[in-house]
Amino acid sequence: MALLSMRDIDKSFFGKMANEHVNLEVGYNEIHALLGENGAGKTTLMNILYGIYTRDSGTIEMEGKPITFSSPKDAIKSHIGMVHQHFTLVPTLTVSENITLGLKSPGHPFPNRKVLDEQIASLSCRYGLDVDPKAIVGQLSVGEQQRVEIIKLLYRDAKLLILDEPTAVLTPQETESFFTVLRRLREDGHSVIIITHHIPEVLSITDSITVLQNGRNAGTVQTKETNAEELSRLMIGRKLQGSKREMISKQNRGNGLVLSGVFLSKAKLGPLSLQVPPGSILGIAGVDGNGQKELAEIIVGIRMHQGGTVSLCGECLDHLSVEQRKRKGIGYISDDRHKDGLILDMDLQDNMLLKLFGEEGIVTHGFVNRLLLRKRTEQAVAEHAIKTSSLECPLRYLSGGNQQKLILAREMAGNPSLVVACQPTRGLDIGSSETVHNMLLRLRKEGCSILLVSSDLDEIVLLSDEIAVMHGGKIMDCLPNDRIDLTKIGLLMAGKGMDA
Amino acid sequence: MDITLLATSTAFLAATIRMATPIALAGLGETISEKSGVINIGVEAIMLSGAFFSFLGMFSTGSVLLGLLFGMLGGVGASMLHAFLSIRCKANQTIAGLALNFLLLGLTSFLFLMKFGQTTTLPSITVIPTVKIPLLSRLPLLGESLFNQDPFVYLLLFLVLAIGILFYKTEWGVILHAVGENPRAADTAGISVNKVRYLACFANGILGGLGGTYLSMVKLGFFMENLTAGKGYIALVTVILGRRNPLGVIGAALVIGSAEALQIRLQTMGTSIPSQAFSMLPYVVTVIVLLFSIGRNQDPTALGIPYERDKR
Amino acid sequence: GGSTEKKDENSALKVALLLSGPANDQGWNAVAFAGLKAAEEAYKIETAYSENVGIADGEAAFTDYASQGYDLVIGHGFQFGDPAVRVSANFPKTKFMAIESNVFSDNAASYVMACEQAGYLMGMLSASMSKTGIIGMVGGFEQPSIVKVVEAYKLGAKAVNPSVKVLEVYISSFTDVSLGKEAALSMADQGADVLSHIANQAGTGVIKAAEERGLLATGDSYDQNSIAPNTVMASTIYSVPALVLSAVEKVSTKTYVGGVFNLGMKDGVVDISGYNSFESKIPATTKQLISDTRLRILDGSFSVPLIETRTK
Amino acid sequence: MKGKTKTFVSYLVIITIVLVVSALLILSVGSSVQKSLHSFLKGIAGSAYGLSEVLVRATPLILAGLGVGIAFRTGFINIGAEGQLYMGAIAVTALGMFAPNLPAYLMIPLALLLGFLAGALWSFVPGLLKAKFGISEVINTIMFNYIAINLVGILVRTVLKDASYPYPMSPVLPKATVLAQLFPPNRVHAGFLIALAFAVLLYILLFKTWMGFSMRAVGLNGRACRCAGISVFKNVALSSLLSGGLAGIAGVCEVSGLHHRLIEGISPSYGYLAIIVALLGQNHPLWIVVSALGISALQVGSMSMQRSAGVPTSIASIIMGLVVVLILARKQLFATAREA
Ligand SMILES: Nc1ncnc2c1ncn2[C@@H]1O[C@H](COP(=O)(O)OP(=O)(O)OP(=O)(O)O)[C@@H](O)[C@H]1O
Ligand SMILES: Nc1ncnc2c1ncn2[C@@H]1O[C@H](COP(=O)(O)OP(=O)(O)OP(=O)(O)O)[C@@H](O)[C@H]1O
Ligand SMILES: [Mg+2]
Ligand SMILES: [Mg+2]
Repeated sequence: MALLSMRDIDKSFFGKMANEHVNLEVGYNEIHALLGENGAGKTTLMNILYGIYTRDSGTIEMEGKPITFSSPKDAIKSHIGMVHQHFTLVPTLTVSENITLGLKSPGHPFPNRKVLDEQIASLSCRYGLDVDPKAIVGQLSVGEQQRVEIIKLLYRDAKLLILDEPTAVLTPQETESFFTVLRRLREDGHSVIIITHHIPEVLSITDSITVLQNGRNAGTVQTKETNAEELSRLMIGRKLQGSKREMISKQNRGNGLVLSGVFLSKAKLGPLSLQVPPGSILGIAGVDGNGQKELAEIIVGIRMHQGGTVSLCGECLDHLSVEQRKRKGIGYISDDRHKDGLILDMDLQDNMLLKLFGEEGIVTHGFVNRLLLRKRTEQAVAEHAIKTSSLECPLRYLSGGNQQKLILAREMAGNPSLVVACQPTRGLDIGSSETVHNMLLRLRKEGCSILLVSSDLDEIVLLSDEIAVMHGGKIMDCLPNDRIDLTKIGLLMAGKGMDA
Repeated sequence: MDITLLATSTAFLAATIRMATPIALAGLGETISEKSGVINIGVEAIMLSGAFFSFLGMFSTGSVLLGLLFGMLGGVGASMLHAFLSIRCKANQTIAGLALNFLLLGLTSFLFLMKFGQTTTLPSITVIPTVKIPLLSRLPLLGESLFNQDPFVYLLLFLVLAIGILFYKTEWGVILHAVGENPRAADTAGISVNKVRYLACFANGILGGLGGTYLSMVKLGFFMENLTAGKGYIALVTVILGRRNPLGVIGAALVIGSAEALQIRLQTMGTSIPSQAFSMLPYVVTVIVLLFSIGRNQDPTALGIPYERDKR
Repeated sequence: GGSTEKKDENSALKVALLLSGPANDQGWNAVAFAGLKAAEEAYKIETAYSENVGIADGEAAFTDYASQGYDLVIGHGFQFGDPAVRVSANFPKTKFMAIESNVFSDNAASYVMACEQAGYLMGMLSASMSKTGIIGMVGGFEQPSIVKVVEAYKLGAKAVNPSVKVLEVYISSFTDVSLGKEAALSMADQGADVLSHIANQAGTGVIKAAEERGLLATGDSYDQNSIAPNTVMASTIYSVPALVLSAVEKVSTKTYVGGVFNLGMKDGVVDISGYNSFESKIPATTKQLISDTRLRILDGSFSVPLIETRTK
Repeated sequence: MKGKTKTFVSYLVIITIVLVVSALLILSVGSSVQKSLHSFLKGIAGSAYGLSEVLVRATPLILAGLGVGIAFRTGFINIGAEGQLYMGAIAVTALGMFAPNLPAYLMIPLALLLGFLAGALWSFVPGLLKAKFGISEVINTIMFNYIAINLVGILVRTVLKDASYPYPMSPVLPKATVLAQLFPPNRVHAGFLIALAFAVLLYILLFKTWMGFSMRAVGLNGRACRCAGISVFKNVALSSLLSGGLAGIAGVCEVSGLHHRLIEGISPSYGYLAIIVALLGQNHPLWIVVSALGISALQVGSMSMQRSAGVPTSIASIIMGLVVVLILARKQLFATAREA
């Protein structure tokens, strides 16, 4: 008998089927992967299991008993726990308060924090999930927040853990220790459902795999009996082409982006210097929260630096506003597309306008040329195969992959001389990631300087001409791509000495 | 007359406390509601409803307790209508609050007219008297003004303490905070977001209703159309000035109350400046105090946003 | 425009009244309303009224009543002067009246009540009954119809006791009862032992304050003794029925003309109430003094100065 | 279309509920329902005067409603239209009193300009405090309402007082400030046309221009605008200026078109009603015109009901509250009714 079995699950949103006759079985002591493209319906299925969505039809059984959850509360009672794609922690509360949130501890409603903190500490010690119970969650790094999420589940005695894209934000080292935790959990009698887009991870950690495509089952396989090709074929129905970085002969096309001695003490950044020549990609590797975002924002003009200079093609940018920099041909792809990159309640055209306003003919005498804007949007949609029901569709209803493609299409418009791309494929499936990679490479070919910030080392290695490692707001080292050593980079990312 | 002397006099402090009490009660209620993420700018309506129904209750039954009960229920009725619109119907909370103000202003006047007719004899009740607390009231300076007051003032003191403990010492406080800050997190932790919000709105109704009850049953002993005359809006101010901290709220209420008390006393000293210059004082003081809160915006992240579980 | 409806000459006269506030405001509007009802009974006229008519709606209300065929439309308050005059041009057959205003046209008149005459007597009474030599007066808005009474009150008080201290406050509201009460309490805190008001609804708070503190009070507009029988010694009385009567008579005899008319005690429009339960508590000499002065006002040998802007 | 029928039916149900409740209220005060309904409708559409009155009231509601609407679009919760309206009224009065000899062709534009500026100033301060320092504009704008109303009180007793008259009001302003009546003797005046013109202008601004786009964008996601190089500060400041300015113009129209002098209480809560107008009109300039006309008709009708059928005006307040409550609850109530 399986621990969990979901059968014939149907779920539609506004008449569109997100899950159609989906089946899923998870055994005891099993790590089970749920794979699929963006929008395949993985999160929907898990949200149904966790009581966030109600299914249209189908049955769910836990340990042979049929169950129906009307809220996460019921799921928690049945020992199911879920870590969401977007973390569900309260940033203003402490780690301990987040973990015990809503629980009746002895002395309720007056929790004895000291005792609770000790319990949490022992739990985190047991599974190697290192966190300080007294820390404020908002001040933790993503990796730490994830550990908090997992302790939160364990503290609630979850037997079945659902982890929705848990590794998307982790460094290779963090991922590795995270997997150790998962194995330890399995040994301890837990089962885990993990959603991820990284096929190598799936192959290394899981026992069995269910693949969804377009809301339907595309296959269930034992990990031992499958390989990467089969999985990607099941997921996207075709083989991946792979992106290739062509060699570009170094013509002298000016300096590109040059930073010298830039620092911002408030954000513990710098001083740092770097250069991105035209037609090349500088990859910045590093654990999230080591100053990459601040650096990117300084270059784009969202933040002001205290000292040093930023220049593009020999022109000093220091005192230019974001708008002026945009007009000089700077594109920006933020790591948080919902907050920074898009206006979700506006349609495709309006979102394109966020960048195109700088282009000639789009805004004349203060009036927006809607015809031209429409034409440009149509072009972008066609060129990059952005899937949408119409140009008037609010961005909220596009899938993540298509949202990201729109941002890229927008920021690529008008031959930019510099694109700053932060985590451009975070949360995207392998197909979309490939598209994004190809788009970046095309920009490079067209002579654009590209600063690529990513915590995904594979991506960095795949795309970059040069790789810089950031830690603690400083650049630890900067190497050309052909002379890199992955372990060394990993050590640098963790802040371990240059001489190691 | 010496202003500083005046400001420290017992009578002045007592007046300040009387002014502050109804505002602080309603402010505390609104604080709880806003902590949970529901902003109700219809505090005025809650207070008015409380004032009317408590008066009605006591006038018809002669019982103080029933008066209090009616007052609280009146407040709860108004507040729950807003809660229903905000939580269940996911309506714009600001406009729901405004609509509530119009609705209850009309409704209380209408019911009052229905019950008592067009009359020049004022229907009234005996007000709840002050209760002197034996030893404490003999404390120098503060004793007389703080401990020779009506029971509502003592209730207020108790509530500040109780709500302080609730907010900062109990799991319920953490839950309330979580629901206002990140309802999805609360939901996935097994907390029923809407239930917490309804409860918070219920508390808002009780406290706002008591604020109105104070006006009709303690301060005045009668009801009249638009009796609250804008106090609900002032209560909203105390929430922001007090940064949703019970002590802060009461502090803000005292500041505004003292500005009210001061403006009246300044006027009686006799000047030829139009009286409006003095009436304006509490509002100007409020704006000035708000200036000191620069850069410390601590609105709950989900304030005013309805929670929809299956919204992406 | 113009009145189009044909009217039967024998049918009852139709009179409409516009009030600026609620008809049960325990003051200015309440007496007008009561007056209208009394006039209806006594003179067999047909009546209608509108409450809460704001500045913005005065003209529409006059126009509506005029086009409904009302013979006389009365606006009870100075702010109705302008609209009355403006509308009167379009309805030459209808008569218009604004109370306490000073503008007029062929068929629109302003009737001014000499309220200061009663205020003067209240000042005398208050100063006589004060033991502390400090009395207080709470005014609603700082506007001539109020100021003239407050000033006369001060003069009356000084006439009895030149060293009397009169505290005065204008609270900029006719409706904020708790502010009225607070103003009165602040005066009590400063030693005033007789409290008076001309603040309609808000003034009720003044009387309640006096009652609560065991002080004396005077009422305004009608006999307010019933609000607090052991507190209110006497009240000013504005007899709107008399006013309406004099206008109705003129309309029916077709002698109603535009102009500004001052009506006072000798016209039976202004007076003071009896002393009710205070009959025995007020010294005979005081009663004598007041009734003498009243007679002198009546026979014209004494005229109360009319001061319409505030003096220090 | 199914969706459309449903919407239609739901509004029909709302109208029925409102009618039934009103009838009950009217019955309970002992008036005749038929007579009340008749006088309600007659008050609105029974005469040219009634129609004109609807437009008279709609004028400030449209202008202030447009102001509130544009502020809400930008995420600036302006509850202060009432005070801003009074500031506009003060401005035109001061102009008329201190420059009485200006010719009409200068006076009116100047009055509108000054009224705009005065109202704009009154909302710019809270706007600035919000945009620069994150201080709650809800509270500030409410406080500024009270301050403005008291300011009118002070001014009509001092510098703007009619010296020849003891009452607290300004002298009658010179003819040049007067906005002409459109169909005398009915009161509707040129201000109504001004209001319509602004509705169209604002529509163009919001939906056709870059400026309008940036304001809307800032209201939806300020952070994304910052990243795109659109200044949040500039747009919030701008919208607060426009918003207050429009309410200020409403004040100018009330003084120049109706009262011809400044006096306390010229606005029967127009500023607060404007918020309801804006939200019912979904912050869309053209719908705001419609909802302003609706609210205005409701008020004109209920006042007529009071005069002819003796129904207390508090009913108008109840009905307005009820209408808004039902409209807010509409979607939810009808969605569940169908699913169940
Ligand atoms: N809530 C909704 N309301 C209206 N339309 C919606 C809604 N959700 C999705 N859609 C429509 O469904 C379309 C497909 O969205 P979906 O997220 O399924 O794309 P996808 O299949 O995930 O794309 P990708 O291949 O990039 O992952 C959208 O273009 C949108 O028009
Ligand atoms: N709350 C919602 N409202 C409307 N449509 C939704 C909602 N949630 C999911 N969908 C739609 O259901 C489909 C499946 O979405 P889901 O989030 O489950 O995909 P996913 O497999 O988790 O994709 P990703 O890899 O991007 O996380 C998509 O087309 C999406 O547009
Ligand atoms: Mg998707
Ligand atoms: Mg997902």
